[in-house]
Amino acid sequence: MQGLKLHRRSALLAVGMSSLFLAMGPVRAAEPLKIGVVAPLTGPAANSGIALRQGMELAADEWNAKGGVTIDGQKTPVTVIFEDSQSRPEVGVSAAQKMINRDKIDLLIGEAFHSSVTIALMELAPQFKLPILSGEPVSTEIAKKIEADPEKYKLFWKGDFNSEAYGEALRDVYKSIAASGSFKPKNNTIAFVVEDTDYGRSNAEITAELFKKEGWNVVALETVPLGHADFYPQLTKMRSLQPDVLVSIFTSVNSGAGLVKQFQELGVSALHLGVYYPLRSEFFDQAGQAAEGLVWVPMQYDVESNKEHAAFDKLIQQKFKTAGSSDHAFGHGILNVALGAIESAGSRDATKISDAIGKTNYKGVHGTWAFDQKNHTAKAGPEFIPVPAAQIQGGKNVVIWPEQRAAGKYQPQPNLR
Amino acid sequence: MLSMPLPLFFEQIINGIVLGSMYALVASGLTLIWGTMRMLNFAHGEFYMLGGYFFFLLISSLGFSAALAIPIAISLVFVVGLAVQRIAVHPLLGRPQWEFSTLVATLGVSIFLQNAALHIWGERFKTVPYFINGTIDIVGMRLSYQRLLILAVAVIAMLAMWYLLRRTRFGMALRATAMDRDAAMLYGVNVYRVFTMTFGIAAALAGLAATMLSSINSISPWMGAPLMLKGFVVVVLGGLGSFPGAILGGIIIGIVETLGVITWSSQWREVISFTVLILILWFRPWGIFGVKES
Amino acid sequence: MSMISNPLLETKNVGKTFGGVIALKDVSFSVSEGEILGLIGPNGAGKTTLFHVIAGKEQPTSGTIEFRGRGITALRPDQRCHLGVARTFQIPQPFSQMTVFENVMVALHFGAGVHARSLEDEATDILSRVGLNRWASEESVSLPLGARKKLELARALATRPTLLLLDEVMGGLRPNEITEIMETIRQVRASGVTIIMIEHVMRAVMGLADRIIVLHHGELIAEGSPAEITRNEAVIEAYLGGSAHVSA
Amino acid sequence: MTTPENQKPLNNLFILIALAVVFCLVPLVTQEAYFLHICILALLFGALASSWNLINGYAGIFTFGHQAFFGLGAYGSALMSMRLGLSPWLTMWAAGLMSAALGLVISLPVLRIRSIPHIAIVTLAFAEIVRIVCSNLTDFTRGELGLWGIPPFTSFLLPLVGDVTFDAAHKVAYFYVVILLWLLIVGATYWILRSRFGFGLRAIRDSQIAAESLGVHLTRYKTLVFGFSSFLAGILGAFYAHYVLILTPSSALGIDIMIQIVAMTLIGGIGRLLGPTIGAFILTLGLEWLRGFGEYRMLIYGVLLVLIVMFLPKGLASMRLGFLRRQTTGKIPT
Amino acid sequence: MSRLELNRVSAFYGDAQALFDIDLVVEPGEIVAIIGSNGAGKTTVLRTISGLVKPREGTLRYDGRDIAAAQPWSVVASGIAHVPEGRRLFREMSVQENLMMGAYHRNNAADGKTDLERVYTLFPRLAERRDQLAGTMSGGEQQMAAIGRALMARPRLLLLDEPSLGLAPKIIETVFDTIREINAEGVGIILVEQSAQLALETAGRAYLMENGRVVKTGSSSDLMTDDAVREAYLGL
Repeated sequence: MQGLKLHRRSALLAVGMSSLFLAMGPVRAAEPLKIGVVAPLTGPAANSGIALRQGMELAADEWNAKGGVTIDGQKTPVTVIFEDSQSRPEVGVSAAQKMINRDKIDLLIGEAFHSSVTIALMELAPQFKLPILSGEPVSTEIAKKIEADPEKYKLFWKGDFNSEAYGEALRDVYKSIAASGSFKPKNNTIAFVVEDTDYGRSNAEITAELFKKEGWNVVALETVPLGHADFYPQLTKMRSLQPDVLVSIFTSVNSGAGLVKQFQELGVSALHLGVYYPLRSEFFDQAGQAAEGLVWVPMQYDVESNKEHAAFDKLIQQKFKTAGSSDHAFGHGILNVALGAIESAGSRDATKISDAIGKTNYKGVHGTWAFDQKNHTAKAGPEFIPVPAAQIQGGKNVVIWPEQRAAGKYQPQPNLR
Repeated sequence: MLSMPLPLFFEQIINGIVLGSMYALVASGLTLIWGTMRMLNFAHGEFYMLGGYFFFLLISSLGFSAALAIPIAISLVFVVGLAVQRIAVHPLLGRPQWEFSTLVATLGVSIFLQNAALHIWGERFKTVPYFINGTIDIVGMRLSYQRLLILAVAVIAMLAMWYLLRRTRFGMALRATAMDRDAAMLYGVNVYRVFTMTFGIAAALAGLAATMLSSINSISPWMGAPLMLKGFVVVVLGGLGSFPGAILGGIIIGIVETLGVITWSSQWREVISFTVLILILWFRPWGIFGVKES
Repeated sequence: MSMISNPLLETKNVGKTFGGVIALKDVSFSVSEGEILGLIGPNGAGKTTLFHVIAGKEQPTSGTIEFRGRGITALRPDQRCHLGVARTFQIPQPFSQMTVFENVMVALHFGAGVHARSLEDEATDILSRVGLNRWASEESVSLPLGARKKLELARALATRPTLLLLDEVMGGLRPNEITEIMETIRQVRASGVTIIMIEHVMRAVMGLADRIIVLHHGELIAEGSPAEITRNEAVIEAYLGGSAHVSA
Repeated sequence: MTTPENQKPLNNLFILIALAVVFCLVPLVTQEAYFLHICILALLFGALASSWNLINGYAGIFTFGHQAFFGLGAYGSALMSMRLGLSPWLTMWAAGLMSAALGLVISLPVLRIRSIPHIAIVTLAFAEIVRIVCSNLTDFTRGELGLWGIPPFTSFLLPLVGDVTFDAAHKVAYFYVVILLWLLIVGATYWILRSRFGFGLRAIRDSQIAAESLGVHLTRYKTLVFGFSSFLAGILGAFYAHYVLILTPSSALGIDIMIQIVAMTLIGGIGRLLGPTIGAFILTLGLEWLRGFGEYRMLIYGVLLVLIVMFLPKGLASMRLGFLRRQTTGKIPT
Repeated sequence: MSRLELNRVSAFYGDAQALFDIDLVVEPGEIVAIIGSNGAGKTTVLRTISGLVKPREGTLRYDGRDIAAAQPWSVVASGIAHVPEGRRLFREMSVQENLMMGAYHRNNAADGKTDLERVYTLFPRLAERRDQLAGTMSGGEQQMAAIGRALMARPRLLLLDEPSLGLAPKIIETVFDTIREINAEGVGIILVEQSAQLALETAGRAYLMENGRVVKTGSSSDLMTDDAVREAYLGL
């Protein structure tokens, strides 16, 4: 009797499991054009993930207001589906596959932010014959992977430039400052304070290599966890090491603001070059007066002197009640790249879309997208996606490099002795 | 380390003490909760996070002065602490696998609060201005007023806690409950109320730390987790349930971390402090001030 | 001292202090093979501590313990168990999330015994010897006190001991159960096991023990046959009268 | 009260085999990559939680650093196959042994400690050390840049079936491998429970002093279970590496893996053979299902965790019995 | 009306029944002893009265009020103080703090001070040790502190669990003299004791327990000569 009951229970379990399988069975595709986006929507990286999402939502609205994308001569409305990767590769793959298998998306933007998740998602392009476009990841590893097997990754495109662009920009802006005669290094030493993410690490390494080639010494490479904001120990160390140049790289705004404030408090005498964090408008609210004089890259979002950016910022503010950022601009741009490619392909065919992406020449708020055919990577440079350097002068960003875009000249940083 | 000028070395020690005093504030809440209830509160980081947001809202949206906003923010976090204990922890009293189930329940609360904050306040970092700007140079050391203020507040908070625990009726009840729950009940202590209040006080301490640190660390939905982990390390090192242990443990970890940065590099900072933890526990498994299990 | 022909266990000047509190002081006694030795004394006299020291749960502060002429003072509890020293706990320590049957299986797997039959058969056999077979498939956390005490005994027996230390196995049992257990203990002795028993149920000690030693305030105050012990003034005072003085 | 494990050996074995058969039949019904992928993840993490259940549920040692062994297995196998050119089928076991060795090392300080939070925090600190070291040794692991270029499992020819190919496009083969690993781990747990080893472990969990007095060598058994459980976690880590093909310290060694394991085990039922597997399916499928709730997904998830702890204290594996269980009178935790 | 009345009380620890149909009465001002061997359920009776264990069946009346469902902290407020087995002092508190904890439920500092003086008069030894940590005192001193702490609660009924446990005979004498003194002031006492003779000498009436049941009850002098008691203790 008891045995029977227990067996019934196991049978129930088995039936339950199988019905669960059935419940999750395939679903048929619908008509509108579907774009899937994998982004970090929870956890610390959501700081960028949500802004990217908002940019894309704005772009989708704009397209739909025009009736949608023309496919096979017919206006087709666009639906963008966002899924959370929780910053984990295997969850990112789940999210992407859900959209591929269930939602029958026509193109995937993924990952929008993380290089590591992107490296996992790339594999889906050949597998599902799906065009995939990555978002902000700059890691050169992705490009290397494409170069290693171009045939396999022919449907995959890297939506942002390689990390080298930052390093080169940093080196060149430094050179231009040194050339202007307003800064003289004592020992040719450079130090780094960066966040321990693929972004921070890879940019620091590349920049370090470039400076070493110029005969410089790297005296410190300090990595801190994502979101860390107390830099007194590191900065006291800098006061003792006295590097000529200090490079700080953070994606997390609070880290950057903390560093800049404490840098000023402790009076470290080094030329301070920042990467990425001043992009976000919160940075200025947080760093305040301490940000004065900071030289930083990439100055891709300039509400004050760039009319286009100001107009875009207004749209974002209207729709989302939040200040715009370069993440918004990038999200807006990358979806335009995707939709533009589909429109010019005029088809849902993966190969045609991919070919169209390769031919992209889209001028957006963020910059002009065009792809390097060798490694399927968005091109960097003044005429493509620019990596301009700015200096904060009188509470405003003034572009000081490259010269063709410069609106002002480097002014000696107040902390330099 | 030796190549460093002596004033800078001492400056580094002071950096460590300031850092450690904040660890101690967070850790002392964890240790109180462990002491009275024998549970690890995984939502502790979120108390800290909420403290930051409440403080920010009071200052930025309502235009309160810091002197007014600090006590209000702390009181709000205190109320959240009471609510979390009542809703998520109290119903589990008397259940088997108490440590384990409270851990998962507070973990659930933590995930909930973190994402609720993300929905309500968004993903953008917020910050509040320093209370006082400026620095002072003493014998070659450069110290910031804000940090000295933080240190002073931490010391005052610890003294206040000492007074609460040692000199007030409620403190007696709390200590009695921690030492012998049955005996405390037998002499009129409503231990359920003590449990709830303990949660509130622990939350308030985390909230205080948040008001102090939010001008430095900025406010985000994710600000709690790293500090909470550090808090756990501190309390285990100092001795679970021991209040002086939380303070000493916090300062030890703070100093070890700053010295780790100057000796090697920031990237090995946690490795060093965690290794110190494991080594100390190897020789004193119950922590520095902890009581050996019978 | 009577008839110590072949001591199985011998404690020599065993002392134990816990942070300044003296629990045992200079306790020397021995047990012969095949004997049942009763160990009595008022609460807090140090009886259980003496068992802890013999079974290896506590290290004595001074003195030595010999089992079959071999010093075992430095051995761990499990090693002593393998040599044939088994014990029960005054407060039963059942493996609470396991069944009664599984509890006994643990002891059979890890005890000193060499098994001719299947362990399952042996477990069934032991459970019926102590009268626990009807509880066999119950999770031990749900047992009433009496059954827990019997389980303690069953587990100890399952390790195939030479020396069995029984710590108040009758406490909390009903009179008829006590009679049953007494019979079981007699059978155990008949099978060649030496027994030391701490017991408050005097009917049982007096009925079973060949010899009794009395512990009071950590010291051995009397030793003799049950009849001698019941007449011993010091023992009666130590036991029944709180206000009486103890002869040193 | 729940029915104890040995009371229903046939029943457990029956469920185990029935489940394995159901799993094996899945690809005949659907080969949808999404569905197979989340099933693979559910089985992988179910097996990982089961390996942790050996330490926590059966030996009663609450560790909070299981991710260290998982991640070490992942990195170990990935690096060995990349640098030495060995087949992942081989390096997987070698990586398991590496994890086991590390498990034995960390068991040493843990053996000296008995309190739950101390063990939890020490093992967590240890796992964080492993993660940070892995993140810092960039020359070797590429740190947070991510280790890619990990070979997938070597394909082979299976008589009657044909070519068995492992790459991102062929999830069916991975699915069968993970079923085998799951069966290996849950089966080993099942076997251990009925063996002398299992009796020793459960005895230690329920009462260390009684176990010791009945002849169980505490140190040996604790060390053994640590080593074995780490070994299993290492193998699963290796599978993860050769399946996902990209490793970063935070994804393979991060604390969120541990939190996932704890939640799965608690939701399914601690110390129950199939508890972790059931918990893994509920959480993995549940989290995917919650995608329908968009931004409220993680909010709901947090609330669900609290509710499950509160209303199903013994986990879903005991659901039928859990509801009937009468409340005990005691209200104070001990 | 009796001070305390237990009627067919049953109690459980988890699933294990510890008390079976206990009937017990205490009249105002009397000393009642509960005797019996280890594990007979004596301590559980006290824990049930003070609210630490909730009876599953039966009624529990104190001055006519039903207190079966009351929490321990309200039981002590109604006038029942419990000196638990093993003293259970707050080890890391000073003696004085321990005593003040006894007056905790009254929340009246002035009263507390008066009572403190009374306890110090009763136990001069405690006055000398007032600042010492309770955990560092000897067994006898701890027992005095435990009784003193209970007195601070101003009980009308005092539950004493094994006050003689682990004490030297001289000290036991002192402790029991104090118990009689307390009783003389009108405080009812339930005395749980292993040592039957001591208990019966002190109490007017007694209950003999075995296996969670009351097996015999009567005046102390009757029980003193009753064979059942001798059998329960000495097995004679």
